[in-house]
Amino acid sequence: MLQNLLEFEKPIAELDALIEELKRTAADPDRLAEAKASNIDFEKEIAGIEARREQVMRDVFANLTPWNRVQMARHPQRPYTLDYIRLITENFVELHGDRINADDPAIVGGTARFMGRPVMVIGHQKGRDLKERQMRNFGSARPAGFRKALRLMQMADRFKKPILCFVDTPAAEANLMAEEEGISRAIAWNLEQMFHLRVPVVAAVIGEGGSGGALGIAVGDRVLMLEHAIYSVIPPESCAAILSEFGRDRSRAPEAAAALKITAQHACQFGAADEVLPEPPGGAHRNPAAAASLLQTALHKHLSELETLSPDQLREARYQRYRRLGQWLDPQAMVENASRKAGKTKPETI
Amino acid sequence: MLQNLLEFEKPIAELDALIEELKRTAADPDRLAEAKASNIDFEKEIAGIEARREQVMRDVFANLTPWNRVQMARHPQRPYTLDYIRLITENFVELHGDRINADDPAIVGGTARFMGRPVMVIGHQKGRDLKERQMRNFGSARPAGFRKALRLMQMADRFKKPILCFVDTPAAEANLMAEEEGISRAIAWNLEQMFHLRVPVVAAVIGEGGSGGALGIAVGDRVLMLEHAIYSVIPPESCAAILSEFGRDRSRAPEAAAALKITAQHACQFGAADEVLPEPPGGAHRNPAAAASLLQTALHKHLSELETLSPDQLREARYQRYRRLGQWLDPQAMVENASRKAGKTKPETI
Amino acid sequence: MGRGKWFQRGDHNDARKREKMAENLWLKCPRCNEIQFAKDVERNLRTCTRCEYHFRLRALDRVEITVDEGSFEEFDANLYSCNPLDFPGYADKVKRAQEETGLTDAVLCGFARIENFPVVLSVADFEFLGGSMGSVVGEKLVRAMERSLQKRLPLVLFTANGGGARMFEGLLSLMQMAKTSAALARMQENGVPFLVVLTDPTMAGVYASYASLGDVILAEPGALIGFAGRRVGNQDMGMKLPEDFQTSEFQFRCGQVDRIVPRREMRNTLALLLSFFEEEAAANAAKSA
Amino acid sequence: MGRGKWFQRGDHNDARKREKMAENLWLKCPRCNEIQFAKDVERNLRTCTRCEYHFRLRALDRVEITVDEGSFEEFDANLYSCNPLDFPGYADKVKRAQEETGLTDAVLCGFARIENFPVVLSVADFEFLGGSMGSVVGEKLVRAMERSLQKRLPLVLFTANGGGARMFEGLLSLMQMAKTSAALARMQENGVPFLVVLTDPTMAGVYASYASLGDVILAEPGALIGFAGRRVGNQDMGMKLPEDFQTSEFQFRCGQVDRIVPRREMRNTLALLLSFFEEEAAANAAKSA
Ligand SMILES: [Zn+2]
Ligand SMILES: [Zn+2]
Repeated sequence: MLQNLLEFEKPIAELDALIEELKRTAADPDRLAEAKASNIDFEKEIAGIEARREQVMRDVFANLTPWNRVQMARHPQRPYTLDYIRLITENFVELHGDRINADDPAIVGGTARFMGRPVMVIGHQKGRDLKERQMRNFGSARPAGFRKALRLMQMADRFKKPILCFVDTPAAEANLMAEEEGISRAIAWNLEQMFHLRVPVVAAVIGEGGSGGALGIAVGDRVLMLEHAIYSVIPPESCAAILSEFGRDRSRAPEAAAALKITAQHACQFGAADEVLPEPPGGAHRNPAAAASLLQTALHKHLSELETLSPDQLREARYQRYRRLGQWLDPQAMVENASRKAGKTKPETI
Repeated sequence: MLQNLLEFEKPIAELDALIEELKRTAADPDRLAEAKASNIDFEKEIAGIEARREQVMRDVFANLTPWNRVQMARHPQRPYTLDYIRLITENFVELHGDRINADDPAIVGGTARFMGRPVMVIGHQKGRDLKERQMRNFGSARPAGFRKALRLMQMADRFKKPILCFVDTPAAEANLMAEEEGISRAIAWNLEQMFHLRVPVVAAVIGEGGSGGALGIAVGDRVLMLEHAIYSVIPPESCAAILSEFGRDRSRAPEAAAALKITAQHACQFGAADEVLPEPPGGAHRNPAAAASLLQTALHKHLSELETLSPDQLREARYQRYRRLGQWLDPQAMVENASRKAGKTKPETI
Repeated sequence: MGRGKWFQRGDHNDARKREKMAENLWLKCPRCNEIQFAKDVERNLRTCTRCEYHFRLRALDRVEITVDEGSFEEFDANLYSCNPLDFPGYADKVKRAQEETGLTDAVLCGFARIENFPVVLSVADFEFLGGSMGSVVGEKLVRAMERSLQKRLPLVLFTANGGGARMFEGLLSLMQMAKTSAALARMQENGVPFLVVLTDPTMAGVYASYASLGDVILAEPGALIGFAGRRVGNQDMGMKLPEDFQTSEFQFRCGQVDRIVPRREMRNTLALLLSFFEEEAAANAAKSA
Repeated sequence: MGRGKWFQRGDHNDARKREKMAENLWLKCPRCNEIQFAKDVERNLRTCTRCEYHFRLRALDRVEITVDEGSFEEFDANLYSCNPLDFPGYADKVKRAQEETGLTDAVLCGFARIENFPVVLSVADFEFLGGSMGSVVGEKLVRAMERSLQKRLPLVLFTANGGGARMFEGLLSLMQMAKTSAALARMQENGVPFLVVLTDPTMAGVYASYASLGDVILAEPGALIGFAGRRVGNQDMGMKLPEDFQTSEFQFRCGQVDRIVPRREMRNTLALLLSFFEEEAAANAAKSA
């Protein structure tokens, strides 16, 4: 049974419990005989409830609010980076340390084989239980984490191996120590250095894409998003707490979540992500193996495409991918475009 | 008057005092008249003592023991890096910080103009008074110092400007904090990265060339040594304290200094340095301007030579310069060489 | 200085209040409390005549005190925000900011000369939505970087981006961090210099991208510089913070800033640095121009 | 473990005592004090049968437990130290070390295979003057690196260099730090992997050069690893030091070590890593060889 259910998951869980109960009953010969005597067809009963369950699940997940998406992305049972690494790679050797002064457990990384090829895998890592959560700082990386990530990426680059990044963080750590250790520079440096990489980089947002802390390991040639992952410039709670539009009230985070357009679909619309990967019914946490499998397929597809490009082509494409992000109005360009008429119409905004 | 005299400088100082006294007397009309009456020729007297002073100075400095050299290299009045920068460069802008977590005042660096060209200057910096000495940690660099130095070198490299390094450190810092911040890796990383630089690097040991702490900013295409500078794998005191040959007694450092062959002349013999720069009579501290001037001339000469080389030529030469350091016996190669007879005789050791 | 309150001020359109103050004859220094003639402060490059407290500078004033007279030629002035998220209230905010500041968005970019060194100059204005970075700021900066690269001219950038990424443009703002870093990576690779001057305030997404990527990073004294404001993010800021937390001086101590340069020395310091970065080509270009 | 006493031990030719102990049937674990059959310890890869304390390994034993049987082909065995400084007592020390260890100097280098991955292997022997690096060690390492580069084979290096630079060769020893770093810079530039295993002890000039430059750095548990021994250097070590100061675990905590790998897992870990670094060319070479 799943623990830590979200409110909107409860109707499904109740049906799950019912189905399980019925199956247990049907497995008991005495009860089965009893039922037969009463002309009750267990199989039919169960099938009926299962159908209802499917329907409820479809309804629930068709109507998730942006805030529900936030909840899904943060679901305590959601598969984390190390789960995916375990499920879709072989020969993983975790490597540690930034070679400066620390190892940050909020980011993990190491060498592995993925679908037959050596890869460097890197990702934020949240903790499953309270102790691990604290140890991993809830997936909020410190400067040492970003430095470790970059060290591993540059190692992959040196040895011409592609890089897979799993993104899942509420935000970068922002306390006094993070500030003293140069958290801003650590993130900025990663952003810049990732544009120098001469190997394919595919990033997958598997849960929370939290602002600069996410982006710091997510400058990819491709950025994929799991269906229930989110990607946001600021946590909705903080946005609500700051803006008078939301009464400067953290509890109005759901409204902020809607305004911020943080879903995977929006990330694709804005060009920040390239593909949304549909999750198994009810979300990745209901079937981690299936989620891993679809992630594996998508990562392999994108990697395979990128592997046909030369390092220079890769870097040029990566530059252009980010170069065009943003939306603005350029009246002058519009006028010029209009007057050119027959000329190539290149829209200024994407 | 010079302060903090070394023992062997005292005879010179006494004569200096005498000369000054006589000059002061000669400047007093009453005393001068008195002297004339007594038939004393001040000028002749002074000239005589000055000649004696020259002779004493020559004798003293011709007979410096290795330990005296150590004392000279550590002389508290010796010009330091910032003195030389002030005396031989223009437009110096000191730059700070390692972009990780600290700025280490034991290493200074920045942009400057040297003989008309932009250069990056970097060096260990000792303190002149007690307060500055402590602030600068006696010129013992911490990891942040080596990281700052490398950051500035890589900046110079990016902009194709040559690098001048001034070496003057007892040793790298070795306390708990240095260890926690990765002092070994910081030095090692500098050693390796300096071989990647595509611009000329000239290092001058101006005082103490203390082991890895010195080498960490001294991988140069040319390494110059001031006459009374030293370069050693270990402080003589530590060597004496460790080895039974010296009774494990720090106070026998002078013997260790002799055994370690730490003088500028030896550094040249071993191929670790390329040129010894003779200092003004009595040492750089007796005439910093003259010392700076000769350093300037030598740096300019070597830089000018190196500036004719392409980046690839520079790096190849730098590699070969270090590649051949070391002395060993290779009986097999000797036999082969002998049997080849007429062949090119390439000695295995330099 | 109101450390940690910068965001609130920006959000509340402190600009309006400021303008009212500017009409005023007198100004009170928030550090030493000295009440002084506003004109005297202006003449003193908007620093306190008594304690040298650095008041914020409007973008055009910054340009004026930084470049050789008449040398600034603005480019890309006509890009406008378009509220891509339909974020509640954003369009109004932009309109009001445009009216109050006379600017189209939070950053000015152009060619200029500093002590006769030709540069590309970029200056942000805190009064325009806290100088925050949305699509327009990102695009203008990247165009400035691309011009720097193309002409091999140093880029001199004054930050003053209080809010970091402009949250009203959501993920598009976040992406400007990567976009500007991409352009800087190209400059870095091609050895075109990037000089940053951190001014009050420089935070969050701006400090965590281009503002931290200068070949040289200068800072004005006493500026607020840091990653997360106290109300942004969910970190526990309950711990004892040092006096100078998130100031220029703090960042200098932590190795993030090359020099703290008082405003009156900034132009000279930039010129000294530019003399280091000067290339033969640029030098010749300067002579023949 | 006698942390901080390693140098003294090396200096006193502890090797002699060790050999005497080796003749002995019994061995006492310095950590858990368990007295056990020396043969059992040997069979356990020289780790304590009770607490897994890692005893030091002689170079040839290390080769034996690391590489595929019979695959080690030593090269450059015949380089000899020549006392370039005429350092008092050095010639005798070398001679005695040679007699007692049967080695010519402190490091063995050669070709080998690990789980069928071809590599260049370098293993130091602490019993030879503390495994310290003089001209011979430096030259042998650089030749090994150059062979790695030429054949594009990963270099796997076990440290065990107690004394760091060998002070009896003075500045020439110091220069080996730069010389080995030079060769590693070439490997790095050409993408040839360098895997380091830090073993007890790894200090000073060795740790501050090639031992810190591995693409991957593994460490055996409980090894002494650090910059300066307590009696070396003039630092104030009077301050309170953590329990694990200058151990593998300390260095791991400080971000300097990728993994701490028990001896019995070392071969397998190396093989997993080698499978990452494998190049098509090398892989084909391995198949056709
Ligand atoms: Zn004031
Ligand atoms: Zn034991």
